[in-house]
Amino acid sequence: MSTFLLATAGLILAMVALALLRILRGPGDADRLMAAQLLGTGGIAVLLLGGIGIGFAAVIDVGLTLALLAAFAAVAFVKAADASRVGNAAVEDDR
Amino acid sequence: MTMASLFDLALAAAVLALAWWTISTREAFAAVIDFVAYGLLLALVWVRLGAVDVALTEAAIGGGLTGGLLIGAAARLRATEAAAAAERPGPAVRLIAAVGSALIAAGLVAAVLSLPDPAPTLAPNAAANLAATGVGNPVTAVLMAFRATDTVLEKVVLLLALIGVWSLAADRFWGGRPGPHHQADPNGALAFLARLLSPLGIVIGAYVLWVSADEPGGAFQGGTILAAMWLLVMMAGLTDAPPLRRRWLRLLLIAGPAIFLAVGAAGLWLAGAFLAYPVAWAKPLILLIEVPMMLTVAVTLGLLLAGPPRRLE
Amino acid sequence: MSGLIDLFTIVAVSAGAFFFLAGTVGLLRFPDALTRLHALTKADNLGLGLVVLGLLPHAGGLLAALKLVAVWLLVLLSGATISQLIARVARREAPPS
Amino acid sequence: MLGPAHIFGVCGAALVGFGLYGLIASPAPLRKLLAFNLLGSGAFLLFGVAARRGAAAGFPGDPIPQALVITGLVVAFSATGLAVALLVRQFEVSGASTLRSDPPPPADAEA
Repeated sequence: MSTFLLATAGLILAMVALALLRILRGPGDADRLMAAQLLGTGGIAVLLLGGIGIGFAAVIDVGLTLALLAAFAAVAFVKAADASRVGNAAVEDDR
Repeated sequence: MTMASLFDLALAAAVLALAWWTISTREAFAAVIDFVAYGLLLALVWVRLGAVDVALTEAAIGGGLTGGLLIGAAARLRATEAAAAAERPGPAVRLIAAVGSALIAAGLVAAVLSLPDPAPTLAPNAAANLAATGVGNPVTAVLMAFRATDTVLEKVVLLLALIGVWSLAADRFWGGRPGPHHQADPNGALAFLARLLSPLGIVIGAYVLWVSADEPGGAFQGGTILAAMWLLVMMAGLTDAPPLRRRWLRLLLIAGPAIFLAVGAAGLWLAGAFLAYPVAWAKPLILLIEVPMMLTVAVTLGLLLAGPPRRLE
Repeated sequence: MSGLIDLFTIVAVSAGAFFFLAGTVGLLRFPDALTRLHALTKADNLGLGLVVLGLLPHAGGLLAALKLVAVWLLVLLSGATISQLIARVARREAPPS
Repeated sequence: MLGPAHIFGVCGAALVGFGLYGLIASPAPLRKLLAFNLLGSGAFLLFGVAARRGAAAGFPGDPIPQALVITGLVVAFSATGLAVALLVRQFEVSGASTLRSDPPPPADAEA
């Protein structure tokens, strides 16, 4: 089972790394933010698969931390992308 | 070649690719996103190296707070990037830099591959003295007991960095509020996320501190999560950064190191050495240090990211 | 019995990996930002969800299993909100005609 | 035997090389800061490899270098925070984001 979990982890890692090509191609900030978001989710999946695959149940706590901090980083990215386009750090959150 | 080795090779390749993209990407904004992705994968590497405590710290710092810190700067400096790129060193300098860096890396590779076998280790000593600390996680025991001096000094460094950041404020803003005042729709998506996520984050932060006695975790990691939640609530416009002259704020900032130092000084006459704990009291004392430390870390990190004061009330 | 559990894990985790594959393909191939965002959310919600589901029997206890589910719920919550914020950035960059 | 200690040891050494190159070759201080963080994480990885090889007494790694790395990460983050504040302040004061000692007057700056 450990072999299967590690193999799947490697597979997801490879696919997520491929998605990172999106960051390089752009064209807009939205695409870069999406790639970061996919990486956060995929990274957690790889972490859980790889950690539980080798018997470290403690990685679940790392997964919790990553989920929270990835959300924080993503919000900071969106805010920064807004700010740098509009040229004002405090952007109105229009809906 | 086992599946584990194949996975490690793939992981190392991904880490190196991200590191290279971080350096070579043209736009700083994209480079910062690359760097955050890199931090995420590095957390995975630490798990593979059997260091879940470090993985937790890397996930909190590399994956989250550093990204939040750098992306703000990248956004502010965006307009100057074209001018900065024009100052790129010529091909000759870059070639010399590449050759020199490659030589140093090659030297390190040679050093890593020729490490003595069996490797020197202090793990048996740590295991033998673990019982005296009352905690079950050896990394927590090292941080809070065996090498507690490092941990005190680390917190002082954190505080000094914050003072350094504050000292960059314009004179008229001294003691004012840091960062921009974020205005967001109080009924919008971001406010919704901040309202729902931050209480959960506080619970998880406290949990990460609590389990650190026997499992990977710690006051710093817990404090990082709390800081991220505080900043999230600020970015959602639900609360404003406090003016830096507030007494309670200053008190919180020094509470952690002050209590740590007080307990350390008490060790001089209770146990015969600075930062020594009487064996029966080791675990309660470590908790007494860690709980205020987590709050101090949270406030310090949050203000470090918020930056120098830039407005009065 | 353990064979059955392993089969369950293999099926669920493979299905999760498939959704990550779908998300990546969509991110690389779809023509505009909003459709790419649509593809991404599938990887977020279903990919990680199925991986977590498959790992539940191997987490080693009820508390660990609950924490695994909590990881997924946190990602669901933040993913849904952040997708909306990203969509707003996309609209600002390329306003719908 | 190709264990994680070997693979990530080489990886850490290469990261130090990458970071060093980026530190020299990038003109913008923000990029230098990123490169410096790469360099630091490479050095931390080398510590982690030493810790992994010191696995004994039932621990997956030697806890002393692991604790040192945690302390190192905190200090590296403090330094990064201070550096970012300095960078932003320099930009606010001079309008430039590079370290040239003879900044051209704003009128002559490249568009």
